[in-house]
Amino acid sequence: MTTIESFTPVWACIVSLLAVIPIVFLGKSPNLREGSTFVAGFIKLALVVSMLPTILSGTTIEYTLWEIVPNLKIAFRVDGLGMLFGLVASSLWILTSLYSIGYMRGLKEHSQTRFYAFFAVSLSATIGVAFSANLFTLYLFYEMLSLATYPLVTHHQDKEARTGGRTYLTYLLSTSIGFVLPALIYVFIKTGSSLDFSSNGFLEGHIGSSEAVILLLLLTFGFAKCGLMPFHSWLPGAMVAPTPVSALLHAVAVVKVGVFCILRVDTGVFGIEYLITENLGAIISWIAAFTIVVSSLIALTQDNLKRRLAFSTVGQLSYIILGVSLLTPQGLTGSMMHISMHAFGKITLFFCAGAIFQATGKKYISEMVGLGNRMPITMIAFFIGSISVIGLPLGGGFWSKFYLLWGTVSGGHFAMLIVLLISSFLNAAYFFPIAFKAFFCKPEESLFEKKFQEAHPCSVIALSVTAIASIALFIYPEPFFSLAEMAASVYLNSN
Amino acid sequence: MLESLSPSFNYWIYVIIMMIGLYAMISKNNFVKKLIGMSIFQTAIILFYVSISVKEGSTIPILYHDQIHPEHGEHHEDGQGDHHQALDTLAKEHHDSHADHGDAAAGSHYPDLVIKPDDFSNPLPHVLMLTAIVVGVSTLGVGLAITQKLYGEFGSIEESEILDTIKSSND
Amino acid sequence: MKILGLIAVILTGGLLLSAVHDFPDWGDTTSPANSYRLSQYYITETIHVTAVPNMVTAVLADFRGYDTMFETVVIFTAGIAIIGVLRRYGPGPKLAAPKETISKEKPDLIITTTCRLLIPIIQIFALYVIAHGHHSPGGGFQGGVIFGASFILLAVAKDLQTAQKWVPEKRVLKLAVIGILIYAGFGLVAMLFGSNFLDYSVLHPLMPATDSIMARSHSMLGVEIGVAFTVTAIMFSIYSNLASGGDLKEGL
Amino acid sequence: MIDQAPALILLIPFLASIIVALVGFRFRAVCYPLVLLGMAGSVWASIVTLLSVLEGGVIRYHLGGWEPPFGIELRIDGLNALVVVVVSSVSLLAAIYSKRTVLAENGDKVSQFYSLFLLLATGLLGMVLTGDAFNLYVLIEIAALTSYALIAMGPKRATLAAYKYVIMGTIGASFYLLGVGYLYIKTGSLNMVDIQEQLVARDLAGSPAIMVSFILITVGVWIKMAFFPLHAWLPNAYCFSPTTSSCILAPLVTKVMVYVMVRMMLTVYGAEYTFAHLEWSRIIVWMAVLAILAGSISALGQTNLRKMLSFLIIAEVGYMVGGVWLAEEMGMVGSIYHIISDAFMTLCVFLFAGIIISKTGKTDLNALDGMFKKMPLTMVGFLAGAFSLIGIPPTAGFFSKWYLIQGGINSGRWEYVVALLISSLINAVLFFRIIEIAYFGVKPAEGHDHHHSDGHDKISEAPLSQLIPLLGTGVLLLVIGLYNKDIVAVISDFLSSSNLGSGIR
Repeated sequence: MTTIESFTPVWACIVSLLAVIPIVFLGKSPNLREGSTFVAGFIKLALVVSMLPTILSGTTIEYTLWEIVPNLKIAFRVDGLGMLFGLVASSLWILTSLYSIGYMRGLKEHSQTRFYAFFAVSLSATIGVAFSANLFTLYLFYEMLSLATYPLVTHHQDKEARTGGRTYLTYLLSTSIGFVLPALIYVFIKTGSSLDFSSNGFLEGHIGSSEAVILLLLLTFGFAKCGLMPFHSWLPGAMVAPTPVSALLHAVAVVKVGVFCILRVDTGVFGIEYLITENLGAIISWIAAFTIVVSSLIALTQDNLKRRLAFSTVGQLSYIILGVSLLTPQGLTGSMMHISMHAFGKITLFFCAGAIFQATGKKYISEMVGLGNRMPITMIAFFIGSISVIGLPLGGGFWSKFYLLWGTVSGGHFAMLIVLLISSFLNAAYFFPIAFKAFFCKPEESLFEKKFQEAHPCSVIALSVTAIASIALFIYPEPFFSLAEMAASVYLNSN
Repeated sequence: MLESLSPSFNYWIYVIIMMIGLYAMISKNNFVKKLIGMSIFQTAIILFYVSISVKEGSTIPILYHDQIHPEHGEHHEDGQGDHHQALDTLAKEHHDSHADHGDAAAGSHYPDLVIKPDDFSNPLPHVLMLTAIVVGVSTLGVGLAITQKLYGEFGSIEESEILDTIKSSND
Repeated sequence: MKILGLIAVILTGGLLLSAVHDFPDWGDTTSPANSYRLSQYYITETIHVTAVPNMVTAVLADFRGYDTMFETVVIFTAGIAIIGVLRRYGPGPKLAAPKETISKEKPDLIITTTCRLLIPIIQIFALYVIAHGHHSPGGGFQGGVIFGASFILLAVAKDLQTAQKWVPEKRVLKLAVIGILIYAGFGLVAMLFGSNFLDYSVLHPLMPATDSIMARSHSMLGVEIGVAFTVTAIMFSIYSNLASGGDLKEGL
Repeated sequence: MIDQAPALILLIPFLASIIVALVGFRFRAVCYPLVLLGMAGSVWASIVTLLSVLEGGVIRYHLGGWEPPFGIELRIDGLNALVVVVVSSVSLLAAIYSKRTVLAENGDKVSQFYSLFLLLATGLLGMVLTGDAFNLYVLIEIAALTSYALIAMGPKRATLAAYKYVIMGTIGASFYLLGVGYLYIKTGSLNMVDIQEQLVARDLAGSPAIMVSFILITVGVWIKMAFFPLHAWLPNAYCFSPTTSSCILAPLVTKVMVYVMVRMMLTVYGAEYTFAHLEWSRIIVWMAVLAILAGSISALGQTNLRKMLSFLIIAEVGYMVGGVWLAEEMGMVGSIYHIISDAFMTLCVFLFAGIIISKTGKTDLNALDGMFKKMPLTMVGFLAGAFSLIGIPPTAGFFSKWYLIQGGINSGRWEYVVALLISSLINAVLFFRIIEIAYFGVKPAEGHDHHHSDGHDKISEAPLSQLIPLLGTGVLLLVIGLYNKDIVAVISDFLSSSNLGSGIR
């Protein structure tokens, strides 16, 4: 495996941070402001894509920015897993920006400049997490993301937003300061190393097995953005945010950062081999399994569309964690692919939920009967997103779920196989009725006239693109598949 | 007399005085009494320091004129007499002792003068206590000024009354 | 609070007494404090290296001159602090003692006459104490306090206004500042001569017919005068502010 | 000139204070420029000194040309070179802030206020620089007298708080003086380094008098730094004093006293005596834990902005005392680094409190209603301080916590680690409560209305003289955080040169 040094990952990270300056100064003229958001988005995507061939050829890109504490550096490193995540995040940023133009203008939201500025900061933090080379840099960007998303979550600045924001920060800060920070320092002391992720972990030999269990639990629950129960309540709470925020946060930035961190910890800090020898996968997989089943059941009972999607997200995230805790090559591949597949599927769903709210002001599922008459494009996209998230063919989610199932079988975890199947049924049970009732209801039940009236065109374009992408990923799941497979093979065959 | 009771009676006295002052500072209700306690407290420390500097059979750390210029002065037949004898006998060792101090005394205006350390009490604690006295006076002054301002603002210098005033104004 | 105070006092006292048996006896010439080279050096060498027979003054104004400068600053600080806390410019609520304690009667003839005779004598004595501080007991602080006391006596015997005529607030500040500047000036000039702050020995070119040792002696006199200025001014200022409750109009 | 820099550090503000007292009395307008000039000169000299210490090691400046122990020396090593830069620059920033507030709060006594302000800075700088145990006492008293007055110059309640401070402060300083006396009686010396040499040469480790002196000095210094449960004087004193006073007192006084404690423990008594001979580390760390928890929890109950911050100082003092007494190198590094970072973060939040109070005239948290709209830049400056106190990377506060926790883990003091984490979380609650009030307003709208009228909260920023120090402090917090490696390298050099021996693990 070869390594090259390049400043590109740093640029990719900070380009959106730099975009804050024009966004703030061009706040008076919305078109220029959004223009600069797009320019930054495309530059970011271009930078990420420019690194793709290098990564696919098995090379990693590194750059050390700053040695901040003796022996501890702020450093960037791009490998298969990071590339996969970075690609998802940067491509979806552009679509979300497009969508939010429609949404924010459509609803005439206040403080749009602040909104776009913090949006850009969040993206920087996300890419920073994706490309960070060690646990410390990861933590740095993780905290940055928590704080940068707070103004987005509480954008409405009303009482509800305050409550939601309070829950959001309470969970995220208390876990990161209370669990991750001490674990981080403990690992630093015990290994005396620079906390650099290595493909087979660096903890082995430095700690005893009981310490390993505690550290694993601290680091797993500490990255509460992954939504593992019992630290999941912030996610439904954060639904007070405007929909584009929910979409990006819950489909891409925040929650995926959480699971990404756990993937990094399991693969780069502990190492798959070490987890196998200490048999630590089982703990995580049972927590994940519990979360999957319970959250799916809760989702069934929710009438608020965004809350239902939120609980669905909680469950889907645990798929990813479950996948890595199976400690098999297929499971690992599946879980990494699920990051991207779920991202495209779930963002479509959120876009649709937002578009519905934008056009009709409806939030509750029971109010959406017959909506297909009025917003056919949106509801078709919603259907496609549902398919992908459930994991049925024609949706990109099929591949990731397929690999996850394969992973359970090959690892002999039949209990997990059953969990996955049950939860898939539950997924279908809470998604299909929405689309079904929108199109196939008796005319007298329909709450909407047959008058074609979609949301703001920007929003519709955005959600169509993501829906089409979800299908496209079924037909051609590249480059995510290669990246995931490559990363999985690196983590499992390194010794 | 006290000396016969204990060879370190001076410390006992200073501790007792100091504790009287400390008790007043902590327990008195009247702000001026507290400041008086503070003064007692600081004076006790001065006593302690000064008692360090005492040496059996020594005098104040100031050279008399006739000690500096023995040929001009007359020998007093008091406590200093012993000292001058000692001074004479030590005169011969003068050069050795100077050698220890190197250049410091190179240009001395009194090259023949040799002083025996045990004849004079230790000057350093005196100096320190001069400072401490000054500090004590200053603190007392500022304390009194603040007390006066308190009196002007609350109309009382009793701690409990002032606290009552504050409590009732908060309600 | 009383019980708590008592407990605290007993604990502290016990702590302090617990070390007493470890201390040298009263008047012990061999105790570390008395036999260490520090005090020995001060006693035996002061006269040789500074030409000042009063060791206390020499240590005060030269060896530990830096301390003493700040000691003067402490006094100065106290003066400024009291003005800052108490002084009132213009009319305001009366802060000081109730009015009835202030006597409106004319001062007694005997007292005023005695004071008129006594004050010059006190002041001359104060000047002696200051000027002779490096040869006999005395020095800037002592002399300054005596000098200040003479003004306080004037204020007590006549009234504050009379004393204020001699030393109004502006003059207080001027005197105090000049005193400190004299002290610091000796140090700063030494710095200009390329030596360390307060190193008087390099000042001998400024003083005719002296060598570096006598320069120390003379500089000590100088700084003592500076100290005296400050102490005089501030002592009177403290008195007049406290006595009049900060308006400097009428006092006790 | 460079050789004289150590003395100039405090002589410049000292002379400025004297001139301010005289000239400023008549011409009020010269006070402010003179103060700035004095403090800027001090900052310059302290930076020059720091650089020459980094280059050539310990500087020993013999005052009056006398060799120690006969004369007094300024002894500057890595530790106090760093602290002195902090003290002078914090004073400079507070001085810049003072431009309008002094006129508003003490308009008739501007020259006295500024003179005391500079004398306080002089006293604190002197405390940090000196190498003589008794000289330290004199300077403690200068700093104390000025702080009494600076506090008492505030309104009603401040006078009472100042009185309490006089009593407590005098007890503290007198204990220190007594402790020095006990040291002197056993060693015969007053020079810090010489005392240490004498303690070793006379083999005094077992002497009860030395132990008592250690207790006296430590307790005296604890009173001065408001270490729980000796903190009673602090909250009211910093809460009711004029805002300018609290801006210089709150960041510096406690921090400099922590420095004095470290200096006493490491240089005078020596790490071996402090940690290996006296086995008090366990108890004192528990006391620190109590201090941290008590300070943080009391802060939770406050509605007055400055009082809340004052209780945080008590918790922060607990951090530092605990960190030093972990008897572990990383803890020591963390504590010393925290002296630096905490000075700036406390300055930052107190400047902010001062701005809010002078702008709105209100002292409670509700004064912050909607501040993100009205004073966005001020809030940005505040956020830097708040994030630092919470410990969010990459601000300075995060790294001090990083080293302190590392020390706690290394020495196996989990209670200390847990207390630090709890206090961080409480700080997060405290500051996000402020942020919520400033962001949502005291009473946010029930439903969300999309047409927030931007008319009624117009931007009205603090004046530049207040904004510059606030934002400057915020930037410094980031710089100190990002360059913590270099600062820690200086501290480590100091620790390795001060012969920690077997005292420290």
